[in-house]
Amino acid sequence: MSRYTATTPEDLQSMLAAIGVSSVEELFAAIPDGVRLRRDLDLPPGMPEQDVYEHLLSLARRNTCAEDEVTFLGAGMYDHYVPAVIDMLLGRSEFLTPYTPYQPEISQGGLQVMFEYQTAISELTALPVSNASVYEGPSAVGAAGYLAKLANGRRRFVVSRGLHPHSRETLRTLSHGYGTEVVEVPLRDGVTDQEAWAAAIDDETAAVFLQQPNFLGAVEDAHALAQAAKASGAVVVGSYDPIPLAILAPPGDCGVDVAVGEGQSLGNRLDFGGPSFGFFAATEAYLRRMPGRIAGETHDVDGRRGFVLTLQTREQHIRREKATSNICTAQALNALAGVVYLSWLGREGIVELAELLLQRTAYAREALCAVEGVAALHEQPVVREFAVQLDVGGLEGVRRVIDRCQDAGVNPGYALGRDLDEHPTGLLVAITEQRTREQIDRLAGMLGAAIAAERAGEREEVRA
Amino acid sequence: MSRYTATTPEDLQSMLAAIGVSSVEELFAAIPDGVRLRRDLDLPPGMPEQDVYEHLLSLARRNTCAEDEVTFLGAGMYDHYVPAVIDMLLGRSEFLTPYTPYQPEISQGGLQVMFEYQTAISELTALPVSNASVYEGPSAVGAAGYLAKLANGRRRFVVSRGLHPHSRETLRTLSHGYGTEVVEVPLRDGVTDQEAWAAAIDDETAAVFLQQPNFLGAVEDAHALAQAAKASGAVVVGSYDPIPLAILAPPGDCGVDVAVGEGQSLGNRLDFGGPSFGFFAATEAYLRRMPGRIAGETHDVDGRRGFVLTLQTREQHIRREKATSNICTAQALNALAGVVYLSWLGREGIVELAELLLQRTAYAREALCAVEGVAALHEQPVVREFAVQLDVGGLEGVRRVIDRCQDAGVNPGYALGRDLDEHPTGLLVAITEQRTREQIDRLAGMLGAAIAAERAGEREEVRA
Amino acid sequence: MSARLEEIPITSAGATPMQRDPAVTIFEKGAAGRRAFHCPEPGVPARDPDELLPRHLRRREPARLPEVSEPELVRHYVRLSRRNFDLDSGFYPLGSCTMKHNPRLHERVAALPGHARLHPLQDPRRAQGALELMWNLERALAEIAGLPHVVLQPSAGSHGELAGVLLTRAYHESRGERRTKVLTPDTAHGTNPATVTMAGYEVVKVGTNPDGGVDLEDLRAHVDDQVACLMLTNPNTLGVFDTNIEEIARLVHDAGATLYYDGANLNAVMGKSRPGDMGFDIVHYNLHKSFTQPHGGGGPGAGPIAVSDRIEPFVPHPVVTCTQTPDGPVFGLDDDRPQSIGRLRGFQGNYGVFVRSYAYIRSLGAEGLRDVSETAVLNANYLLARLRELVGDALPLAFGERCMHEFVLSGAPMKKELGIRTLDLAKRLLDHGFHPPTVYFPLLVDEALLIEPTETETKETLDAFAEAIAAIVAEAREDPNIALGAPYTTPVRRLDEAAAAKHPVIRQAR
Amino acid sequence: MSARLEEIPITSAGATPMQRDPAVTIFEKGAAGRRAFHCPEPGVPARDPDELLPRHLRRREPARLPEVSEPELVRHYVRLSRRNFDLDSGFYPLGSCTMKHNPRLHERVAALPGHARLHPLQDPRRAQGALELMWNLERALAEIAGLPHVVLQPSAGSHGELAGVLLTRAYHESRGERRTKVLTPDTAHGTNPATVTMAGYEVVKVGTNPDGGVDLEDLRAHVDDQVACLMLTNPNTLGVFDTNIEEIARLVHDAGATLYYDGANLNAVMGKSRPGDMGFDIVHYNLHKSFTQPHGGGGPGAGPIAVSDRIEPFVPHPVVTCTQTPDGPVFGLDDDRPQSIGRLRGFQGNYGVFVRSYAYIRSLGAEGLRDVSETAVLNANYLLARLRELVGDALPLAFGERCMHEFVLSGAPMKKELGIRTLDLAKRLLDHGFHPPTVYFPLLVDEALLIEPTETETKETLDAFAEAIAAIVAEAREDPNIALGAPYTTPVRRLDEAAAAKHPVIRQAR
Ligand SMILES: Cc1ncc(COP(=O)(O)O)c(C=O)c1O
Ligand SMILES: Cc1ncc(COP(=O)(O)O)c(C=O)c1O
Repeated sequence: MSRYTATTPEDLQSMLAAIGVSSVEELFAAIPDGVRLRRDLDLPPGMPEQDVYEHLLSLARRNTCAEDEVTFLGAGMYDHYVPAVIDMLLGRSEFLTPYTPYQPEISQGGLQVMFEYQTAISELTALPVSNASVYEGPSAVGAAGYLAKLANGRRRFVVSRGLHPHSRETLRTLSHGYGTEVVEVPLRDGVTDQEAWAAAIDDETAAVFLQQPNFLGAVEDAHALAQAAKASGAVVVGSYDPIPLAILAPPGDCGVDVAVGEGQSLGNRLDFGGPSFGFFAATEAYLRRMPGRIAGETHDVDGRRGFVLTLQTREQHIRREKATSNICTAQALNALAGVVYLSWLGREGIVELAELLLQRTAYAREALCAVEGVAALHEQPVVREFAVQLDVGGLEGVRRVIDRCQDAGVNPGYALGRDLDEHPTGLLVAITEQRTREQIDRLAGMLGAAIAAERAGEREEVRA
Repeated sequence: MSRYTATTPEDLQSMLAAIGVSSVEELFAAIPDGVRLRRDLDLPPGMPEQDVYEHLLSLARRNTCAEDEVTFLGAGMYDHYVPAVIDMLLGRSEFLTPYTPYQPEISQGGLQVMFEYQTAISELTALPVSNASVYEGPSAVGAAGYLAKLANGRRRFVVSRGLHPHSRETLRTLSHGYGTEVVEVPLRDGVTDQEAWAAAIDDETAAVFLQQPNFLGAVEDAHALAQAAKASGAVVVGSYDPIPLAILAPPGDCGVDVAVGEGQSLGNRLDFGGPSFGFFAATEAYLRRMPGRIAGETHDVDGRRGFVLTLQTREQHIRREKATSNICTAQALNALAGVVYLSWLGREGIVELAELLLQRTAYAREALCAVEGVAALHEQPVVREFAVQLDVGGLEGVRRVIDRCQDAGVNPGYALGRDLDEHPTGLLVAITEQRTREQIDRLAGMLGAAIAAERAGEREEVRA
Repeated sequence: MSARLEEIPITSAGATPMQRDPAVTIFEKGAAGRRAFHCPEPGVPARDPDELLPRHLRRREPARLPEVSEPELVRHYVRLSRRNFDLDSGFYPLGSCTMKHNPRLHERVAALPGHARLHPLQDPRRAQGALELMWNLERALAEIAGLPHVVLQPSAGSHGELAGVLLTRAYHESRGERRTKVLTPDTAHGTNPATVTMAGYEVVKVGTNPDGGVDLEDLRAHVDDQVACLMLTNPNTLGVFDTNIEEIARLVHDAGATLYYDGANLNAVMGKSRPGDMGFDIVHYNLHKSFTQPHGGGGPGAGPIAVSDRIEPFVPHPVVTCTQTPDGPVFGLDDDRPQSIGRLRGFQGNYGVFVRSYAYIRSLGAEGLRDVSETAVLNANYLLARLRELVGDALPLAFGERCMHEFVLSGAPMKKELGIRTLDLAKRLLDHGFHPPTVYFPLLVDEALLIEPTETETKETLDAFAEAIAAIVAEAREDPNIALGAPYTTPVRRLDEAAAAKHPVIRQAR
Repeated sequence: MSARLEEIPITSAGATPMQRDPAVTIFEKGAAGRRAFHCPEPGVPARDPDELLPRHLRRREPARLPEVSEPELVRHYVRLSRRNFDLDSGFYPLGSCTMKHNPRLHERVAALPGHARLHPLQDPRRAQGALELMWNLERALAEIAGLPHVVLQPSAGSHGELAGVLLTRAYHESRGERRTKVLTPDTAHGTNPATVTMAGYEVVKVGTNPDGGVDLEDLRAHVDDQVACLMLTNPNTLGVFDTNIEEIARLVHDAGATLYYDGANLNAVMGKSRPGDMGFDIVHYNLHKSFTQPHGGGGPGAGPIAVSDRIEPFVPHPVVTCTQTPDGPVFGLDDDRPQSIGRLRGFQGNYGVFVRSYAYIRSLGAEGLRDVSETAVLNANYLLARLRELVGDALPLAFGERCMHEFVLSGAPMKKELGIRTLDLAKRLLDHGFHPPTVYFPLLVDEALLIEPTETETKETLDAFAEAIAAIVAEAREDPNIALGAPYTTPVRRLDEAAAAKHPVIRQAR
């Protein structure tokens, strides 16, 4: 017996007898000698629960988390407050432990959650079709690409550089597999260059990809970008941040065909990057090309309303090599957190939240740009995140400035230079409802001091 | 609508109409003007969930808890590891939110838990009768006194000074109400002075009270103490620490009539002193004199096994002024933690745990007594806690020594002088399975250094 | 019988589903040698156990605790939990118990290590957060009750009552008086008289007038210099606010007695009226009622008390202190209280409960708390109105015209005309997925139904409940046997309580 | 129909109780203006919203999200949860899914703020604990699989498969080869062929031999220089360990192709045999199967991959690095991987899943993991033996004599002789309180039942399940209609899946 097994010596004897063998070893006889492991695995010995807890606690303590510093770090995942009801509901065995609902009669809870989730995403995106979740944001962009590739068989993707670097790269990785090429369209004044965009699109364009708000926090004119692609027959894919979507023109109203995005900010923890979920919504036209699970409403033999996994002929377990995707296990529990969070915010609440972010972000942008050595990176409208440049030479200078601030307990944001050569001194600053005015003012003060110190340091070097 | 209410303006109008009033104010018409509050309560304004969380987190951070220091503090509550299954089970709405099970048909879960809990306590104490919990340890001692008072109507309690100071004091407080006097029997060599004990007991003695292990951590000869009282017809009450009970002669085998105790160490958090639970077990003779809820087995109209609250004619809601106690709401959820913890430890596990404490405590006692300036306070057998004296003049010196150690991250234990004038320089040191040899060695080292520093300090003063 | 279940109409609420398989206890599961716990190594030089603990002090036979694996343990208790109805399953209008929503935020903050893993004997200088929380909670509760001093120590309402009566005793004794009696109305909760006896006083009952308040004549007849205290609940257990409260206070005080406020019904008057302003000397709160500590199936709770200046010297210790210093307030625990009645329990009380109720008060603030009481009273009166309209004849209101946060119906006419008792109505409600109201309390109402909806319920829920009651009454007119045989959908059906009491089986046989 | 429920025999296990009231969605509840969320004040000088966000970029109509109070929200989802069967309710022998006990310790440690509130872009120097955890997990997984390099990034098994096939492509391309085909046995899980297509390869099926292993002849016939890879599960989805694995590896490698290990069935061989030693080049793990990440009703999971040296240059980045320094190891993230296939997703993968699986491996250690596989195989063979004994004729084992951690029965005889199909048996099992096995997979077995008990179940549970199956078979001999009409005790009964697909209703109508 180890930690979670229960075979007593008596059990073992009667079980071996029933099987008709004299030892457990015999049950492994099928494994050829040549591939049998004749030693113990080289692993640390097992530990009692209390020691495992202590060990994991000590590891946790060696991380600086959002409770240990005032963080303005975003760039794809955001430190929103996760309401306590979510912990309680996700902790319930009935939601936490079941497998994918293959037996609908005893899985109506999970199936109805999917149905409600699909409805919420459909409302948010103003698109009629949503699946029950995909892995996360960037891979959802890749999945949208595969949908387009299967839909029109064309060979090129046109991608705005406003997309999150991880999304662009994931798309490249997958494209290399299913055989499409990727061309990128640069930004101008912080938003996708509309001329370059239009010029890049032709009848070989399988899909175009924009992000809203884009990686620099700027609100794109999604409608204009979508329309520019319409004529070509390319699939218009938009990657959205769901919370700003509460006040931004939704994809469905802009001519976007497929809307995807990272769902973390909807009631999911940061978790160092996962698990969260990706949402995937589309127009009616792509209903039967959707990847992943979709719950549908139906009735039972007694006429009672019920829910099932539907349109499964799209899926790998039925369609195998002809499936619209290979996805099987997705992110159901995280999607549950998403729909609970959206219901918790409610129809009015989500708008209030987004308007709150709009106001505080504007305040923060102004406060930071008033700091000596800080300048706006673009003037576009922003909702929850904005980009500035720091007058500190280059990426290394930015890193040192960030470091100084973190040593003082404030994480000022993300160094854009880590991904974008065109913005070596860029800093991306994110605001959530947990970042107060007082914290923003503190950031401004610290940033000023850190930049001054950095420049002083530079001058030193110059002299030396 | 405030945080948890749901009355929309439309609801309000139709509800007022149905009632036949024009305003909510009218519904309070019965309250005389002279006693109406015509202003807002003077309280801080309400806060959103995230701000309440932040506030409570900031308060929590201003406490030094068992995760922030290596603590040897015990003296009634102990830093045992609480297994994760307990959080999960106690967090389930089905256990967390119901009231006392007044409707047995829909409360079988809670009632069976009580029945299982009673069985576990009965096993641990070797007494046939257990109730479903009382508030906590010291008040359980007081409740035992009331049982004795009602049982034999005598007027005096004989109490060993080995009882926890809080127990002795609670007993005095309640005795003053129901009209009994309390005489205390001193300890000798760390355990109850058997001669003084025997001498104090007579036919006016309603009950005698001992604690096992006693407040100094010493194992009493409970059997001898109980027998000494038998002839007098006094009720023998023992207050037990449940974990050492795994290896100590149980009350039922020693002639103890009523066994009570603090249940915190059975799967309950420290919680700065509560909520935990008190257990209350007795011989068959006192079945109908027990305080509090008792679950009993029975069957339903279809012959199915079921459980109900039973022997309720003892209780306040039936018997009112003639009730055996006034207790109503007790500690059901904490008792659930108790029975889950005991089941988690299991028949063999609890013995292993107690033997582990026995060994580590012996090691710690030896290690500390080897430190310059530290001496054993008594030589009696100990299981999980022991007392030493520090050669530092007095209580204030001990406090300063403790303070020095805490500044260095180790809480060496409890200053006995806080409660016991006879032991001004006593220190009570508790061991749990979470205190490792390495931590014990660290304590020994620190204690030595702190005592040395304290004495140096004293010398300074003398000189000055 | 349950075969009939499907033919028996259930409202759309639907019964809450529960495990219906035979009850098997944890002691009947598992197998010898199974375990969930894996013990750490001692890691110290092994000593002879018998040398450390002599045989004569040792246990001879191990306690026969369960032997189960962790998966067995989890399944057993998860399945058991499914045999409970709970507040998150549906409506729970259990009168006098204030079954309001339990916010999960409170569980989250109470679980923070800084609160949950704080040792009660930690040096106060290293527990400033906890003491500040207690101090703030005391201040807030004092303001709510309108009395200057609060002590949080008591563990529940009845514990608070005991503290209160012992304080009364200490107060009188300090003035050289030895009074012998305590007055309690016949509407009083059982804990009141039980407490009085425990505190060494004689209980004297006071009658109730036709409006449901204290019978002033009867009160005048009984209040004399032997009376130490009058214990009152206001609004009382009929849901009636005593309009004579000022007169009552005068009578009691003129007799030199104290006036005690049983705070179980505070949910009706928060921010609307304060016991202190009504003239009460001592108040207890039920944090597990008005301030939403989850009930846990029978606790934990907390019963803090508030007192007037003249009672303050006697309060239980330790008392939380707050000293202003140049660098902010410093909090402490004061044990040096010469006149104190002493301790009622160990340590500082049920701190984990304080954390939850404090979080609640900080979430709601003054406005929120007033809204709580206004909505509680609105919901109760709305439900009363709906029931009057639907079943007014079978289940009339016992006293008065309206109610505060709860109300009492009498099932007497129903019993007489339809042949089903309040108990049958309650059991039939189980099949409709509702928790029944409190039944057969208060005692002075024949076939009483005490209904308290609380403020956190929606109008839809109140309507559904009223319609369920109406459906049951209508059903009984057709065929009373259905209610008499109820419930049908529960894990077990009506249980033989007499048998349980006659031949008590209160532990698993070995 | 369900009226008959009570006359229909149910085993003592009893059906798990569930809400049986009509389904109402959260969008159909609540009322305009209700809410749980209370928004903080902006607390900054208010600016004109339209100036900050011009009208033409703005949403015209708010999304129609639910409008419910917190109590309504909680009750809705708590009641919904009661419409799910789960692992803590009872036995869940869903073949290929390894539904083993989910220790709650893992939820506790994953929720520690230092893990749960750590931002993925935190400076690695300030995330040393997380990176050390990932490093340690990689090392442990590498040892378990017997391959030197592990990357944790993929989000699930199928994602790991995609990584693996893309790695195969990168590997061949690096050697100037453009192969076009990938071989998958007909026992393969659907994700295998689907992955192959997604990665731009053509799927070629390989047959199965009478023992349930790969048909070597067929393999020889298909493996040529156009074959990039053979994807294999071993033991495969029949629960059969392929005794020819060494020969298979030789054939594949001789053809210059890679050998891919679908790790879904790793639970059978931990500490007993290692894919790396079998000759596999690339392995994926299902942390949500073998390493007990709870399934969450369909995720989250994680599908780390292990690779051999020749594949290592191409692995997805970032890669966790460990540098020894005077003051201990320092961990980092390496993005500078010129030959890498790139990213498969954002950030570093499902870290929260890593925490749980790491806690699991540290709890069990080498001995514990071996015990896991030994007990999983023991339980499977015991259940197989019991079923053989009780219903061997109606439900024969599809291949071989014994099994590894799972086994496949064929319902063909039962269908022929008793007139009930595997589906009916599965539905009838619901009334007995068991989750049915995986049905109609693998495809090559007629009326397949794929049964995986896992190591965390007790003998008693296996016996009860075997007896339930026997009872159903016996019942069907008497009256097949009972099974054909099942289930009876569930919130809904058999659902019309055809109607759902024909006229899809996949969101709440407005
Ligand atoms: C009116 C009244 N008084 C006192 C009490 C006793 O409170 P507790 O159960 O907290 O001891 C109750 C609880 O039911 C009550 O309703
Ligand atoms: C044999 C096999 N391979 C692959 C998979 C796919 O794994 P996942 O669901 O994690 O994508 C599964 C899961 O059911 C499986 O059983």
